[in-house]
Formats: sequence, structure tokens, C-alpha cells
Amino acid sequence: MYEHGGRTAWVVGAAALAATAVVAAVLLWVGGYDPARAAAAMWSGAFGTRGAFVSVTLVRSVPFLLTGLAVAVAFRAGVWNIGAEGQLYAGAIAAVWVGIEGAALPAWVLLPAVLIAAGLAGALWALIPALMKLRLGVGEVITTILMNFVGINFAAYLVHGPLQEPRGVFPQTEQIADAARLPALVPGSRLHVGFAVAVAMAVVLAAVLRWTRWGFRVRAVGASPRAAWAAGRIDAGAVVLATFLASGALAGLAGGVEIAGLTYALYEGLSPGWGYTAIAVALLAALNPVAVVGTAILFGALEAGAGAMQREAGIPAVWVVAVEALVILAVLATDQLMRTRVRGAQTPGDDEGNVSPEPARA
Amino acid sequence: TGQQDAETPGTFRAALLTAGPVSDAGWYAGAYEGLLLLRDSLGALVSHQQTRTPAEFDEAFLSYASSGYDLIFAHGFEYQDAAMRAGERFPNTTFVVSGGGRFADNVVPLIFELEEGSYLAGMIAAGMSRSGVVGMVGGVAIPPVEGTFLAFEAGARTVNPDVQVLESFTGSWDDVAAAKEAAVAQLGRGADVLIHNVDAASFGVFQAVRETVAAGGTAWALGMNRDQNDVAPDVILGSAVIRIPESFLETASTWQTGTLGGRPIYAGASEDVIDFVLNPQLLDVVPAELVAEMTAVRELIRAGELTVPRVPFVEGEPGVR
Amino acid sequence: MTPVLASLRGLVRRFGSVTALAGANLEVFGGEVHGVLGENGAGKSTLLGVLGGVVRPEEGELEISGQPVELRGPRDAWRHGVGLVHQHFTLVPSLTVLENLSLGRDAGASGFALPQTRVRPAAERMMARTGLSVPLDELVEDLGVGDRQRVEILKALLREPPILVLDEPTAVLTPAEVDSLFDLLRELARQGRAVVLVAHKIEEVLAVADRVTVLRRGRTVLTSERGGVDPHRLVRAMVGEDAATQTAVGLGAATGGVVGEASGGLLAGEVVATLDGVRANRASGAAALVDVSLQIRRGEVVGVAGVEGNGQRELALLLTGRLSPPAGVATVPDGVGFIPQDRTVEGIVGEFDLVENMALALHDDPDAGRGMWLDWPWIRQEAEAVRSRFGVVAPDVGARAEGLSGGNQQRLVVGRELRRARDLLVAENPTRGLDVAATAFVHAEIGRITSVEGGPGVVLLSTDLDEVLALSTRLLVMTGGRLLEVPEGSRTREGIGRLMLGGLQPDV
Amino acid sequence: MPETDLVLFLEAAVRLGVPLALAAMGEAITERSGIINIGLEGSIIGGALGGALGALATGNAAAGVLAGAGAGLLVAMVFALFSIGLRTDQIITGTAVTLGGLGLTGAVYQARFGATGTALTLPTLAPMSVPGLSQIPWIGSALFDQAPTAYLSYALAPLLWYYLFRTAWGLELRAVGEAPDAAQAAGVRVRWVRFWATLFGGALAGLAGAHLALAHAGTFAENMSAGRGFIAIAVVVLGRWNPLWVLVAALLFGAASALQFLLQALGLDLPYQLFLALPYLLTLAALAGWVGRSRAPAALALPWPKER
Ligand SMILES: Nc1ncnc2c1ncn2[C@@H]1O[C@H](COP(=O)(O)OP(=O)(O)OP(=O)(O)O)[C@@H](O)[C@H]1O
Ligand SMILES: Nc1ncnc2c1ncn2[C@@H]1O[C@H](COP(=O)(O)OP(=O)(O)OP(=O)(O)O)[C@@H](O)[C@H]1O
Ligand SMILES: [Mg+2]
Ligand SMILES: [Mg+2]
Repeated sequence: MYEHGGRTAWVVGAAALAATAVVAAVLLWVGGYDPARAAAAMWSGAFGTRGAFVSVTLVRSVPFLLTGLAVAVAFRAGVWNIGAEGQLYAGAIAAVWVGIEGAALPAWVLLPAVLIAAGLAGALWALIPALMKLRLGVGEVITTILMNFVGINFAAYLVHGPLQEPRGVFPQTEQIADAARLPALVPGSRLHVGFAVAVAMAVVLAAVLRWTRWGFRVRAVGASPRAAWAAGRIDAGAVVLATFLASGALAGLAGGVEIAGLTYALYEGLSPGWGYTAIAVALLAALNPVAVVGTAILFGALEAGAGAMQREAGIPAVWVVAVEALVILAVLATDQLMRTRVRGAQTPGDDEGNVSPEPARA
Repeated sequence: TGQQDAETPGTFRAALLTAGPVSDAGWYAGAYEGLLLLRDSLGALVSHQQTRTPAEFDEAFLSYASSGYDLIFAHGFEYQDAAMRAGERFPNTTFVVSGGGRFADNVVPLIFELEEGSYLAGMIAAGMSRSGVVGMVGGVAIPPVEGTFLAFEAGARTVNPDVQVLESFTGSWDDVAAAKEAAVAQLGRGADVLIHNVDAASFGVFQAVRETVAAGGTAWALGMNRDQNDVAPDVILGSAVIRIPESFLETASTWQTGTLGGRPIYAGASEDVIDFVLNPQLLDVVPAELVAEMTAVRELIRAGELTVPRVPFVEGEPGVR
Repeated sequence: MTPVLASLRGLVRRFGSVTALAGANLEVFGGEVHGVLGENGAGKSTLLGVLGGVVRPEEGELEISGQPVELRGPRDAWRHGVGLVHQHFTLVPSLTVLENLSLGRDAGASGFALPQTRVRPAAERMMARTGLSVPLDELVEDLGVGDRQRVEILKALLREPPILVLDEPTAVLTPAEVDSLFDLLRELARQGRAVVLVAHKIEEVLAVADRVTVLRRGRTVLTSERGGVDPHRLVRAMVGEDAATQTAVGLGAATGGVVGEASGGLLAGEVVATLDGVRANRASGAAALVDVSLQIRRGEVVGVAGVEGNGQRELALLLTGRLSPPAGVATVPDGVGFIPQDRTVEGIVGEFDLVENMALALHDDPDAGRGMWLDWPWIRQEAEAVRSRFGVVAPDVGARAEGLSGGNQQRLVVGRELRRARDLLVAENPTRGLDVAATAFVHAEIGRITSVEGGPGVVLLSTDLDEVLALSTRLLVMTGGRLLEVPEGSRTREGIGRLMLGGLQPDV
Repeated sequence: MPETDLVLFLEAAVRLGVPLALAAMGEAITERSGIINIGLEGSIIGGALGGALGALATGNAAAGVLAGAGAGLLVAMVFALFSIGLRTDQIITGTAVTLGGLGLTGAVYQARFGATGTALTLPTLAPMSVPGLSQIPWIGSALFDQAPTAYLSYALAPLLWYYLFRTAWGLELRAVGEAPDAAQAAGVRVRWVRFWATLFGGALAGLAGAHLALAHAGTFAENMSAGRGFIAIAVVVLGRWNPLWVLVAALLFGAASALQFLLQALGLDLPYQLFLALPYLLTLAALAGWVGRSRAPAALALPWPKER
């Protein structure tokens, strides 16, 4: 069943895509919607025009990109930070606070201050689970999930309370100062400089992981903490702490960039769960920061296309979500089969899960 | 996508944005029905998008406005900042923001004065309560919810100045179980008439009341947003309703005459958009004097002779900057 | 009349660009112990893997008891009566020994019941019979490699498979244990079973095997009765006729002779590491080391013999700075090489390539880059150097370490650690899994580095007494968490054995 | 706290804890086999809709519960086919399955009950009080005057514990989750074990959803699972992958949520968002005081076999 080498993998990959397309089409058709129109709308909404691509797809990709990087760097070190969502909120809170309080400052001071504050706040939010992991031995998976809920509710509290707009009616903060806003990256479009910042972060992160001693330690601890300790004299605790904080900072930056680039104020429900989708973004990129740029744009396109499917093809949101899920599964299956092909070229298929005679244990 | 139809005189394009599913049998469902009413009564070409995040709001406005939509209903106060931005960019499109607080020539807040209905509900609640304790279960404390609760409490006090009013929020519009537990907790504290503003999760409140009744207690519920009397006809005394579809139709007609814009639209009892509807099946349990008292107050409100307290939030209103 | 129990013919199996099996054959009779020999990477584990159902051949036939079979997994192999003891451990670390021994045993039939109750008495009987003793109720992750190896062997023996296949089971056993294991294998053969055994020590194989098969580069180059071969002929078959002359040194080590010149001690120089009254505790809190004091000088090879679990592990971790003592003072240098007991867990990162595995040791070396940056080309050169010097068989240094044969992984670790041992080398069973030539080479290297002026001191912790005897300039025995100096007169297998046993019961 | 308040609080704690317990015990079994199914939310919402449709079709809440379990299992089957069959990444697959579950249930609901929805009244699974036990002061009614699904969760905890730690099958399951290569070498059918453990987890999550719809809310609403799948995953960790502790952890979490509602009803004048955060803060505090390291199954979330 999984035996394939050479060209067959492409066939299988194409078949997986086709099968998913058929499933999606049949589903839509059964629901009484026009699959062709849906597909056309999805495409045009994501890539159809330069405007759609730049002002919607790329704009949507920014939070995926930064939170995706946050997850990627953490997972590289074996830190299972599921908390990008909460860290994002922490960053957004800090950004909006600095952006309002610092209104007197010139842009060249205020804007960096806003972004740095966002990063620091994200790192601070990550510090709690990091310390619980290192000092108390409490696994970060659960603590980061819990911190997400705390962060979301904390932001909600702030916009109803201390940070609420001055007239005290709507659950949102005041808008940040003009000097705190990220300028447009492409003039006339909605794409802000935050996208460039995020891409730069991806490149920096890739370089750090590949070319620096610290990055190597991160990878070693992630691949085998025991060997990193025994063979490399690497202090896993220090690496975990630093990576956790860096990851939190990136997620916090995602919140800050969203505020400074797009919404200019903090609202309840700022993020629809980017911090969770980020895990998929990062893993699909095989935790490679540069590839995260690609997968983030893919998810941005998916969201952009989903909106267009509703608007242009009249497909209800719930159907659109179901189609999104199918697309993710299709991409995943295709990606998996392609990887199998690459490896299959070296290792002919074994379908009973045959392993190397001498499996190295992680 | 029907470009040629748009050219036909008389047709126009209307879009609806909601921040939640239109299958909530409540707030968003009403708006969706309104959109369909525009299609059916005015021949409008319609489209709907459900958006989730503030960042998406701008994008949806931009997409609709730039593809030639004339009238965009954004059904929730959360859209107002994005609508103001979009209004500046697209002067030829009109943006109607339900519960919005700011306006411009082409940005129009559509204020549903549901407080008027919920004030009447408060009267019924206090009149029907034996314990002197009534409860309110909300989803998220947004101004429309806070406003209705404020009015509910005020209405209740006119009937029983000593009434105790409990208030809980679940933080969610979908979590039926949480709404039910919030209601159970209030019932446990002695509340015996409950009103809600939790949209799709409201059934949890009714279910809690039903179970209290089934266990031999006495308790009642009140519906909100739309006529929910037949959702749980055994326990719902009446509902504070907004006739959103009719109101949308009215707004669209005004737009067609070219007189929409530059000021907020208030849609209340006097416009016949807001009302309180007693459950015909339970009419016999509500004392006639209470019904009479409530009806009298309703007429005062309709006539504009009684102003129900509300949380002011529209620019230019007293107390709003 | 001895029936052919298993017959493998014309097996071919490639891994990427590496051809592990290039037409290998193996025929195993009931009633025999069959030794399989070959250099590191010759394809022994792959061949045995085919028999054990873990490797699928691309070409070739497999017959068991005369029937052609296709094994789709280890489960199939068990059903056909083949039990395989892997070269690398296949135990579940977080389960107890008894649970590991029980795993997979006819769970289908009695899945409701806990098998441990039935397995415990059987395990105890088997321990008594084989002389392999393990703590049944301890977690495997708390065991050292010797115990793990014993568990692996017991696990296979308990199922009494008609065909028992053992891939390098003896590398970390004590001589006495090897003897009793071999007695048992002989007995199994007498019962009509077939035993296939891989080991690198030719003398060991010849001591127990009825017949031997030699693999070279994935091909079967020789199969013979024990009587028909001598060690020299076997080595020639393993390395090829032309190479044989160059490997003459290797033969000595393989046959138990002394190779590495214990000359370094003459140059013993400045002290590089000091332990002064140190203690160390196990995870359980029990004392592992009691008041140990030791000085290591440049140029000396300090051999530490002893039954595993008497504190050797803690001693190694202290000397390499991996552990700081709760009491006492440990002064250790910077340039420390460490060859750990279990290469797959502590020595290499399987998913890293050879260069990255090299970087594990070099990443904080000032030469490995400037400032925060790493100089990968330089590290690659170093990896290339280790690869060619230690003959690590791999397609290239960009290959993942987990694809290397066991011996080649060990060569990588040894090469790398010798490279960084400027001041001190701490080696736990350094030649475990190495073939004859590689063992000799490593021994020679240890001799070489310690005889150079300013060379490091070496601490050699090994269960292989011959190795310890051959290489050490100073000999210690570790027992009950204490170090005993072996007097000159006792430097024999027997003398050391007495010292070891004397301390078998820790007096703490 | 006055006695009635306490009793009401405990009752609410159990009601809120039971669906978490069911889903989390199932997930604990799945995770013990080395599979992390974060598509649990999809199974829960699937179970809720399946339960609602089943109960409506038959007019019988018990039949609805079975349908709910079946629906949860089907959702988990999709997850299993991808993540175990194709070896796709479990986290991404789970994300997609959650999305798909929420979307498809919404689509089916809208197709069946109209685009603007209907407030459904479902046949409910009434509480059954256990004679004697329910009379125990304080905790009697809380524990023993509950829906049948609650008793199922009490019964499952020790049963699953026994299965995991006292049977050969449980041993195989744990081995598969810790060291699949080793388990395979011992002759265990790794993928088969993982497959069924995943389906079992899905079925229990479906039960949790059916409980929400039929025993708790008495209705179905889109997204009514409201993130319980993620909470259940946290509960598994809090319960250290041990069914008995998982039950306790779920009830504790239920208690923290119930406390929040009680405090609001008491009229405490604090921002309600802080109450909403309370269960999570209490859980964090519990973890900080919960000494000793708990460790996830070593092979959790890793695709197997590693190479193919
Ligand atoms: N990743 C690590 N980080 C820090 N310390 C470690 C790590 N791994 C192991 N250790 C420490 O190394 C010491 C020994 O490790 P381990 O328990 O694995 O050895 P062992 O197999 O028990 O040794 P022995 O042969 O003495 O039984 C322990 O004190 C442990 O704390
Ligand atoms: N899973 C694998 N992936 C890539 N290469 C492999 C794999 N398994 C084995 N090889 C390669 O096949 C060759 C034969 O390996 P094998 O393990 O059979 O050797 P061996 O004779 O057992 O050696 P050793 O004495 O070192 O254990 C080696 O070159 C090894 O690198
Ligand atoms: Mg081998
Ligand atoms: Mg040990």
C-alpha cells in the first residue's frame, strides 16, 4: 500500500489532492453549493489579484508567520510551547500600552519601543511556564495551555477595565498614537512593515540555528537532551530557558505587530487562535524558519480564500471551515507522500513498519 | 457574479458582516433574515460574511466596498472603528453598524433600543418573583448586554424596589453548558426568574429553569433578542424582541431615498422594532394587574413619554465624549 | 541427520547508496551454534535482521524449516520460531525488567490477565540456569548496559524459540557470564535448536560455534565447520586477502593477546585530574561512590575493572565534569574526551549527520568558529578526518548517524573523543562493538596518545579484562563504590577477579 | 459556605467534570499508545451532534448517547487514518480534524435545522439517583444523583486503570507508547494497538459530547464543545495519564469552573473575566504544588515507523 518509489509518489500525491478535491466538491454539492464557484472564489480571494494577494493573503500571513516562528524555535529545542496564543496577547497588551502612553515620543523611538515591549511581554508570559518546567518539573504542554486561557481572559479584563477607552463604553482600548503605527510596506496596500519584520526574523532565526553555537545547542538539546548533555557538555536547562523566552518574545511580537500594523487598538478576541494554528504552520514547515514563511503564506491564503468563498460564492462559514480542514489534510497527505518519495528513493518501502536493524534511540 | 444585474435600475448590492454564526437563532440569525428580506422585498443582490477578528473587519469592508457593494450592514459594535476607516476610503458605499458609536456621512450607527424591551421584562420578572431575587445571565459584557441588564434591573425596581438582581457572565456565546451552570448557580441562590443575553447558548438558561420546575420548584425564564416564547413555552413568560429584519428593511428603504447618513438611527419601541411579547401559553399565570401595568408602561415608552435608562455610547449623546 | 532450520539465499538490501547485503547466504542447522563474523558494516546485523523480520530484503529467498516464508515483521518471525536479540537494545526503558520480559508474550490469548505472574517464576528459573542475573522489579532505564544486555538475552531465551539469533550479546558481559551463556547456547543446540551468534572476538566465536560464516561487504565469503578454519584464515576472509597482511596486529587482540604497549606510564607527567574524598549518590539516594580519591597524570592509562554497577558510571561522570560531587572535591581539566557506555543514547544524536555529531564535541571549541558563529567547513574537515582515520563507513559525512552500523557509530564516537581529549580521556567500554582491526587500532591509538609528551591521561573503565590488562599502566578495581589499587603481583585475570568478587557486596 | 451552597457547588462540579472526565480518560488511553489526538474537540462536537440527531430520530436519549459515541469514533477514525495510516503529523492532523469537526457539524446542523438555526429541545438523559448513596450528606447528591453517563465515568476510571496496569493488553499499550520499536520487536502490533486506542478515545470523546447535548444542555448549538477538547488534553496531563487521577483531575477542574459560577452568583464585585480565569489559575497552582515529575509517554506524537 505504501510501496512507492520514483514517479509513483507524484501520482499518489496528485491522487491525494484529487481525492480531497472530490470529497470537498461532493460535500459542497450535497450541501447545495456550487463547488466550481467555491474553488474559483477561493483562488481569486487568495491569489486572484495583486491586491488580494498583497492586501489580504500576505497581511493574514503575518501573525501565522511570527507565531509559527515562535513555535518552530521552541520545538527545535524540544520545548513544547503551546502557549503562543497567550504570549501573543501579552505582547499585544504591552504594545498597546506603550503605544498609548508614549504618544509624546517621536516615531523612531516609539515604534521600536512598542515592538520591543511586545517581545518582552511575550517572553515574560513564557517565563512562568519556563520556570515551572525547570524548577518544579511541570511539563510545559499543560502550563502553556493554561496560560493561554489566563492571557485571553486577562486581556478581556483589561479592555473592560484599566485599559478601556476613556469614554468607558466599548470593550476596547484607545487607539495607539500615529507614531506607534507601522507604515505600509507596499504603498496603497494594507500590507505593513510588520511583514518585512517577520520575514527578517525568519531569516535571522534560520541563520542563528544553522550558523551559531547557540543555535547548534538548541538543535542538539531538541534532538537528544541526553546526548547533548553527555557528549556535548551542554547545559540543557539554560538552553531550554533561553529558547522558551525567545519563543515567547516572537509570539509577543506577533501580538505587537498586529496592533501596530493593523488594528491600532486592543480588542477582545484579537486572535482567533493563531497561536494554535501556528503549531500546524511550524510543523508543516518541518520547523525550518525559512519554510515557515511559505507555510504561513499558505495559511494566510487559505484564510483569505475562505473569506472570498463566503462573499463571492455564498458558501456559509461553517462549510468554508470544513473545506479549510480538507485542504489542510490534503496538503499534509501530499507533503507526507512527497517526503516518503524522497526517502523512498534511498530506502525501498517496508510496509510492516520495518526499521533499521539498529534503530538509534532518541 | 451578476455584474449585469447590478446595472439594472432598482437593484443594489447589500452585504452583511457578522462576528458569529447566523445559525444562533438569535442576534445574528435576525440580521441574516434581514439580509434575505432585502433580497426578497427590494430585489437586492446580497452576500454575507462571518468574520472573527478585528483584522478581518477591515478586509471584509475593503473587499465588499471595492467590488461595488452599496450598503453594508455590519452587525455589531465591534465593527465601528473599521467602518469609520472604510467609510473614509469608500465615500460611495454606506456602512450601517448595529450598535455603533460613531458616525459620518456614510457611516450610520443603527441603535437597537432593546433596553425598552428588557425594561418591560424586568417588570414582569419582579412581579412574578416570589423570592424577590431575579437573575441575569450574559455571554460577554459588551455594551448592548450591559445596557439590557441595566434596564432590566431598572424595570424590576419599579415593581419591587427591594428586588435583588444577580448577574453572571459566561464569557462565551456558544457554551450552552456554561450558561446552564451560571443559571443553576443563580437559581441555587434563590433567583426564580431569569433573563439572559447569551445568544445561541440561551437554551442552557431555559433548561436550568425547566429542571428546577421538574424538581418541584417554581421558576421562570424570559427570552431575549427574538421571540423565544415557543423555544420553551412551558417556562418562558415572555421575550424582549428586536425585529431586526424589519429594521434592516426600513434602513435600506431610507438609503434608497438618499436620506441615510450623517446621524445615528434609533430603532426602539416607538419604531415598532423593540417590543416585549408575552407568551400566550402562559398568559394565565401572569397576574392581570401585572400585565396591565406592563402594558401601560409600554405605551408610555412608545409614546416617548418614558425614557428607559440605557448606557449612552453614541457620539453626541449626553455623557459621551 | 540435522535438519536445515533456516536458509537465507542471495539476499540483497540497500540503504540509499549503501549496499548492506549484496547476495549474502546463510544456512543454519538444527542442533548447531552458528557464528557469524565480519568487519564493522559488513552486513551482519542486516542479515540477522532479515531472519528476525525487521529488515525486508529486496532480493533473495528465506526458508524456515524448509518452507519459503515472507516475514512482514518481528511478530511474523516470532510465529515462525525466530527470536532475535538486537545489537542495540530494544527494551522499553520506563517499564520494569519483568514487564519487559512479559511483553508480547501471547497477550492475545490471555490479554485480561497480567502475564508477569506467570513470567516471574520462569524468569527466575532462567536466571538460575544461565547465570545471568537481573533485578526483575527495577525499571530498565535505571539499569546499566550490562544489565540491559542480560535482559535482552533473557527476553529471547524465555520464549524458547527454535531459532535463536543473537547480535553481539557478549560485548558488555563479564567473562564468567560469557562462559555460562555459551554453556546454555550449547545446551540449546543439543536440544535441536539453532543458535546464530555474532561476535567480534574470534576466539569467543570459535569457543562456542560449530560452524562459522564470514561476511565481507554484504557477501558471504566463507562458511565452514569449526575444525576447518583457524583464526588467521577467518581474519583473511573478513578483511580480504590483500588487506590481511596489514591487519596482522589486529589478530593479536582478537585472539586475546596483548597488543597496546603499556608504555605510556613511563612518561607519567603532571596531574590532570584529581578526586579528593568524593561521594556520589544514585538517583535512589543510595551511595554510589564512597570517599574516593584519585589522581590522574598525563601519559598514564588507569584501568578500572569491576562488575558493572559498582560506581564506575558515577566515577566516569565525575571525571568528565558531567556530575558534581555532593561531597569532596573533583578537579577536572577542560580538554576531556568521554566515550560513554551507550553510544546510541549518550554518544551520538541519531538524526544528526556525522558533521553535526562532530560539532557536539567541538561546538564550544575556540577553533570551531569566531565569536558566536560556527565554522562549519572547519568542523566538516574535522569530521572527514575522523572518518578517514577511524574508517567510519558512511556514504559521506552528511549521512545521518542512525544509519551507521553499530561498530561504525562507535568508531565515530571514539574518533571524536580521542580528538578532543587534550588532557584526559574517560572511556567506558571503548571497543564495544568494534571489529578486530578497529579494536586494535583504538588500542594502538590509546597507546600512542599517552606516549606523546604532554599527552592526556586515560581512564579506562571496561568489563573486558583482557583489554584492561593489556592497556593499563595502573590498575584499579571498583567495588562497592570504592577504588582498590591492584598490587603488581595480582595483575592476572584471576587476581583481579578475586578483588572484584571480594567487593561484590557493597559495604555501605 | 452555607450547606446548600456547598451541595449545589459540588453537584455543579461533578456535572461540569463528567464530560471532561470522559473525554480525558479516552485521551489518556490514546496518549498512552503514543498518539496525541488534539482532534478531540472534533470528536466532542461530533458526539454532541450525533447524540442530538440520534436522540431526535429515535426519541430516546440512550440511543442518542450511543449515536454520539459512534460519531466521536468516526471523527477519530479520520484522524487515525491520516496520522497512523499515512503517518502525517499528529498535531496538524488534529488541528484539521478539530476544524473539520466544528465546520461539518455546523454544516449538517444548518442543513437539517435551517441556516438561522433552531433552538432544539432534545430528549434528555435524566439524572438517576442511587438509592442509599445519594443520601450521604454533602457529597451524596453530588456524586450519586447524576446522569447515567456520570456513573459510566466513575466505572471507567478503575476499569481503565486495571486494563492499563494489570493486564497484558495494557502492558502492550504502554509499551507501544513508550518505545514502539521495542514493542514491535517483542511482537506487538504497534499500529493496530494505536489505531484502536485512538478510536476508543474518539468514542469516549463522542460520549462526552453526547453527555453535553443530552444530559447537560438538552440541546445542540454550534461550537457548544467550547474548547473542552483542549481542556481535556490538559486534564490528561494533570492526571498524569492515569485514569484514576484523570477522573480526579477532571472533577477538580469541574470544581474550579463551578466555583467561578458560584462566586458570580454570590454577587462578588470582581471583574468576571478574573472568575473565568480562575479554573486555569487554580490548575496552575495545583500543578506547582503537585510535586514529582510526571512524564509523557516517550513516543508521544512521533510518527511511527520513523522511516519508511
Ligand atoms: N540529561 C541529563 N542531564 C543531567 N544529568 C543527567 C542527565 N542524564 C543523566 N544524568 C545524570 O547522570 C547520572 C547517571 O545517569 P544514569 O542514571 O542514566 O546512569 P546509570 O545508567 O544509572 O549508571 P550506572 O551504571 O551507575 O547504573 C545521574 O546522576 C543522572 O542524574
Ligand atoms: N537503516 C539504515 N540506514 C542506512 N544505512 C544502513 C541502515 N542499516 C544499515 N545500514 C548500512 O548497512 C551497512 C551494513 O550494516 P550492518 O549493521 O548490517 O553492519 P554490521 O555488520 O552489523 O556491522 P557492526 O559490526 O558495526 O555492527 C552499513 O554500512 C550501514 O551503514
Ligand atoms: Mg551490527
Ligand atoms: Mg546504572
